[in-house]
Amino acid sequence: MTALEELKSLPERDKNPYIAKWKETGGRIVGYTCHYAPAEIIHAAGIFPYRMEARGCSETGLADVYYHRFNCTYSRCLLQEGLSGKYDFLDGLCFLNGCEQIRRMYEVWDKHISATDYQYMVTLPHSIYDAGFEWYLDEIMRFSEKIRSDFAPRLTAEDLARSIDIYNESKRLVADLYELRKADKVPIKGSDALRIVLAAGIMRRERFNTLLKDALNEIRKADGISDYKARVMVGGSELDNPQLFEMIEDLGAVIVTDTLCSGSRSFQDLAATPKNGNAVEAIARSYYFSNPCPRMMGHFEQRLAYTEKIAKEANVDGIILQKIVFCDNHAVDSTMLADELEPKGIPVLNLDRDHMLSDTGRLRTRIEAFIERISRR
Amino acid sequence: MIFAGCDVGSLTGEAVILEDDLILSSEIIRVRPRPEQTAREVTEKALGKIGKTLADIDYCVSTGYGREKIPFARSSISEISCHGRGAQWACPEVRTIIDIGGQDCKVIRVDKYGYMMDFVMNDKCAAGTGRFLESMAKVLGVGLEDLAPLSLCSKGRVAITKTCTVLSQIEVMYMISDGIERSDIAAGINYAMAERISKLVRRVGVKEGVAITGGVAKNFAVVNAISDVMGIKFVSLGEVDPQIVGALGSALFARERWQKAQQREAGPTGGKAAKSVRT
Amino acid sequence: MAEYSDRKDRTVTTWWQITADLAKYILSQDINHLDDWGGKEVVRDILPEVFQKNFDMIQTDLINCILEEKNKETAQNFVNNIGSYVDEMHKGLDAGNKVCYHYFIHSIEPMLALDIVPICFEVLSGLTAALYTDGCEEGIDAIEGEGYPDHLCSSNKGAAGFLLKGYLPKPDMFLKGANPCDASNRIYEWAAHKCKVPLLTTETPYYFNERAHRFMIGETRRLVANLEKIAGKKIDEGRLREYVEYGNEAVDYIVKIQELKKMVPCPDTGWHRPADTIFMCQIGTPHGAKYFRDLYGIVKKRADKGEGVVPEGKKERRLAWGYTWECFDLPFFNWLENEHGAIYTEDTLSYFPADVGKVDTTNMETMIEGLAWRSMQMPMARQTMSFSDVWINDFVHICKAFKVDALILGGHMACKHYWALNKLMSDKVKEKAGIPTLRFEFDMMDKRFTSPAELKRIMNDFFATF
Amino acid sequence: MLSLGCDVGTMFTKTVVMDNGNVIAHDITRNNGTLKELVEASIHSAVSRAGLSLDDIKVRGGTGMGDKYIRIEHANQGIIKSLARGSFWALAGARTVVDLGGLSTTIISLNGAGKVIEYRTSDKCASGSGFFLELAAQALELTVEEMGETVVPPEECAHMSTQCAVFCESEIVSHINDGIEVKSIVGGINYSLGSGIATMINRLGAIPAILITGGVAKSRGVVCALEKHLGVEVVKSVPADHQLIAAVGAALCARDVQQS
Repeated sequence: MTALEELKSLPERDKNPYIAKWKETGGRIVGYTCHYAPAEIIHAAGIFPYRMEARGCSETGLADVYYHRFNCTYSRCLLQEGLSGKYDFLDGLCFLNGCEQIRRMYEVWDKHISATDYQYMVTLPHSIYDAGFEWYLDEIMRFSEKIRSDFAPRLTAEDLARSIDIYNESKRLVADLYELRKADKVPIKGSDALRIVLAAGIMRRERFNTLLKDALNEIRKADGISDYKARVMVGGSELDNPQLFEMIEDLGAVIVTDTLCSGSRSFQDLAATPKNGNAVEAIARSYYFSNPCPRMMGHFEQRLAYTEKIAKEANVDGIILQKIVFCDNHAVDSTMLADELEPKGIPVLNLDRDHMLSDTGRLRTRIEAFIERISRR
Repeated sequence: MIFAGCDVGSLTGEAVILEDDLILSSEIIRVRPRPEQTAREVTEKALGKIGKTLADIDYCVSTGYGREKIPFARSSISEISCHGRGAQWACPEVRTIIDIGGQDCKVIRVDKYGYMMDFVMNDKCAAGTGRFLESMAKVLGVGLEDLAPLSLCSKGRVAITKTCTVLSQIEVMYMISDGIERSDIAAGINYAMAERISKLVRRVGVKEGVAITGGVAKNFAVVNAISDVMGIKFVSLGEVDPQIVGALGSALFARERWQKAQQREAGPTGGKAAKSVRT
Repeated sequence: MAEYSDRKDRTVTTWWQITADLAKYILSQDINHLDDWGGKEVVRDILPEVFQKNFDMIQTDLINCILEEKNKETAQNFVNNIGSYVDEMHKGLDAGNKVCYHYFIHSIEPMLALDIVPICFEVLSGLTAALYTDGCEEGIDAIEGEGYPDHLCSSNKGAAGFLLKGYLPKPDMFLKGANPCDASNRIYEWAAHKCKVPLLTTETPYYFNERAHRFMIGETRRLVANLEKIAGKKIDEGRLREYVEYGNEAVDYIVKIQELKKMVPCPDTGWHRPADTIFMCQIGTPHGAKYFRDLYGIVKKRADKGEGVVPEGKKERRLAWGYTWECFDLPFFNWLENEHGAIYTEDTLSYFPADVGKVDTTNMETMIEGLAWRSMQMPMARQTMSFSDVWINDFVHICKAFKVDALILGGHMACKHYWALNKLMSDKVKEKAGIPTLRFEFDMMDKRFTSPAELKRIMNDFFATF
Repeated sequence: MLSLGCDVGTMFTKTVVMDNGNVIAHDITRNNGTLKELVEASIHSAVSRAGLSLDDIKVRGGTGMGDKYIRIEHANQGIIKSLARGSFWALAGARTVVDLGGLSTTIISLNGAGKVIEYRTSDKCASGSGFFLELAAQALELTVEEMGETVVPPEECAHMSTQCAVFCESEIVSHINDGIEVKSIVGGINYSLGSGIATMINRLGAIPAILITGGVAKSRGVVCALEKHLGVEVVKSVPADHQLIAAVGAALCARDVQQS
């Protein structure tokens, strides 16, 4: 298997070999639920930070005992995976109060999933400003102290600095990947690019970086796709399954970029090289001041500008903003974005979906019509 | 040249046979279990009216839910684009099309060439679709086509408050049991339908020249109620049956695609094929 | 007769104003039911013309409910308060003061002291839903028509729609605390963007400890500074103290009323409970203090006599509402009393923990500190700010302290929090308080979701099992 | 002692005539047309099947969504109370009652004496109801009974992703179009229904013995799927038609009221 194949296939493999290998050597794995979780700190402590997903989950019977049909299907699927034992391999869990649907899972997990009883909550303010940063920094410091005292008593500033370097390296490599996709002849399908980015969350970054470096060379050599009907960008809710991307690309479009938190947004902002040894602050800063999730208040203009910039840079014909039903944040944000972008001549499709991608016939019709709309000019 | 458009929806299938810029024949049937069966039957029926067979078709484009499963169609296009194109052909002033299908309601904005600019669709449920009317008619014990005339006798329409089609059925059942006049219930149903559709229309923003297509367009009570709620007047599609507009659009696309193919065969002109729409 | 504004941007508040005067007029008649006066149609014709249109809008059941002897005094208090609330608001608008639409958990004293007109966004939906047959549905439909999803909270949707329709005064700013939910945060974000005015925010810390309080004090200071900037003046300590003292008085009475409701039989009627919450946004105003002072007087009078509110011969059943009330049908709570002897103890939206305490008015610093603490303890802010244990334990406490017979877990359609902890709460309450819970779906301000008739059926089935 | 019970549900009206705790005659009528007349007809037919006239029966009770159409004394016994009472009659050891009705599912937990401890009714959604099954059957051109008789192992079940009764139809059609066997589709529907019901039971706790009642209880396919999801067997046989339990309960409740 080439590096590219390795990366592409990892997210959808039944068994993630990296988990087993890591466990065999006595390594610990800590899961996290949100883009704002300081993965570098977990990494620096010699722990495998695992970005949690609910890929492939197709029913929510166990989760619905606690959650309800008015909770979004992503949160219910994630809880289902927990309740059905898929996450029993985790040694700990780092929750964030990202949105209330995920945040409320803390207690259900705490009381009803005994395999991972090591849980931590990092809280993040809802606006970006100085006092808010101080709070978040304080939270991250406490978290790193907790990790240090429980798992890595010898955790040093150098360890943190090294992890920052490794994560920054990932970000640069992913940025290269996105850069290549801006070309007229798109060297890699969007669904495959998404698979690569998703792989970053479920393996140690050292290995990821090595593989991606090789994979980028393979991608550079590819002929590229040129017979596409339209160049599309995807934004909106958490998306951990390449299936939707596949569907869009099957219908003739090519996805060249995204603003997903599970995609490009996690790779945007490099953490600064720590000065005076304050690595934790550098990490906190890179997350807190990154392009905001719509759960942040008062930063719509920034999100709008960001969306527009990413779309223009990749020369897209249209934007698909997909949202999971009952996701309040993205539902409002996507509608607001569409209201602003359409008058500027950027076509936008607002697409409702479930996490487990049901009702594909109706979804296809919407997507196909949108591609027909944007492809003719 | 003979072009065919075939629209296989969730409730009915339609076919339109086009020669150059003239509709030769059209047909509507109830769907069969398999889309290819529906498509074949309806197209053959339409062809039969003018003494032709499938073999006479130069190019066929399919649309609708079953669009990808029609063996004799050379290509398929989403029904959204087709409705836009068909309606604009029938009436050149059309800029907004409200299409009410079996389980979808779509609002489509088109430019002056009939190309779709934007659209919205009902997302979560069947409220505001043909299915809603059909289930309601069933509970009332009348035919779908009787809902509009029945509502004319209404002296005071009832409010149907439930959005869910199934729950609305129960609501109506109990209204009947309460002895409420069927005409008042029918008026309530039509109005509820109009309100749900209007919500969707507002999202696209009404432009001048609004047309209404799909089977429900024949229910004048719903059409009037939408006019009422939205404060708009609909433009007429002339002699074109509002239910065949999707199939008409796909026939028009068939013509366009055939022309493009001809041009390609005629020799490498470089550049893109011309986008001739109306001759 | 008063002159009413016909300005479009005062549509909603003028509705309320007329309703208040109309209700005062009807309450002054010696009747206990509209039928005593010849029925609704007859009454309409003998009403002064200025009231007729408004009379058509008001829920008939509500009028009959407030005319009931046991409800008359609280009703008087209720309509007096609506009247003064609107008068004060209009006075401020006429003076050209800046307008701040704020979330219901905020302390408004700093705004009052800066001559900013505070208008609680959720009250616009809630009070309208409570008074009129069509509730705030026009607003809800308007915002959903713009493509915004129906799973947002109707308490925001109604007002947002009214804003869209131009029924409300032009805002100069919006103010939103980060809690309780994403849905409300997003609506404020939308509204500020739509109106092109600043969105002021305050953060709520996740914990109840010294560190969190310190942070909250900083947030309150930041808010005051932002308000000062927009108002174009510095806050005056004396004026702030004046309002904070009104606020202290209101909170004091709220807690006292709460204490009285622990008595058996319960001396307080249920129909005005949603209104009490709605008026909590007036904490800090003279009329807000008056409302709770007078309400306390009414309840205390009954308590002193050892009287309850359920009909003679009916066994009193004590309910707590684990989420909160509905407000599209206030007479429903009166019906519960009369039909099932079910009284209303507490709910998430009106429960004040006893340790809220008074805001210390010694100086500017102490007032800011006190307001910060209070804003962390405001109903719903308190329960949603932190881990769900806070919410759940509050209800275990309520069920015990108020001697509750059953906990109603009616869940508001839009509240993702509540649906996520519903099961945890029912388990814990069953375990610790040993009482049954009843679970159903409704929308607190939109009767089209679960209608009053359905609610009654749910309750009938429930009480049949007792 | 003779007694009569009538349960007007969302889809069917059910009447039982009982003598000393045994059902001696019953009637099940689909709700078509005006309920007031239909209910009268149902009561009349049950009574005449018992060879009696209504005047012979002094104890009469009613329940259900449409109880206001029952023109007898004690017409509103409350559906939960009636179901609980009827279930305790059907099986004295029942601790959990699972009523699978026309439009809703109800789970009741009983104490040893048959008293209701707590209950849950399904959400405002027709998914998983008898109505849902009927729509699905229509789309498959089968009868509800035929669907009920189809028991398919989980691995052969088609995946049903939507729980909406209306969209389920379109999913069925697209499965048929994809050439999936009708049997697997039926299996998929039963499987997802069973899963939904199990979830509801788990919200209250699956304390045996679990008794299932209501029209959908007659579907072997759904019940098998339910047992699989629940991991516990349920009690399938009752001394009367599953659909009649609430009507029996109404009769017994009326007797209790009259005797007290």
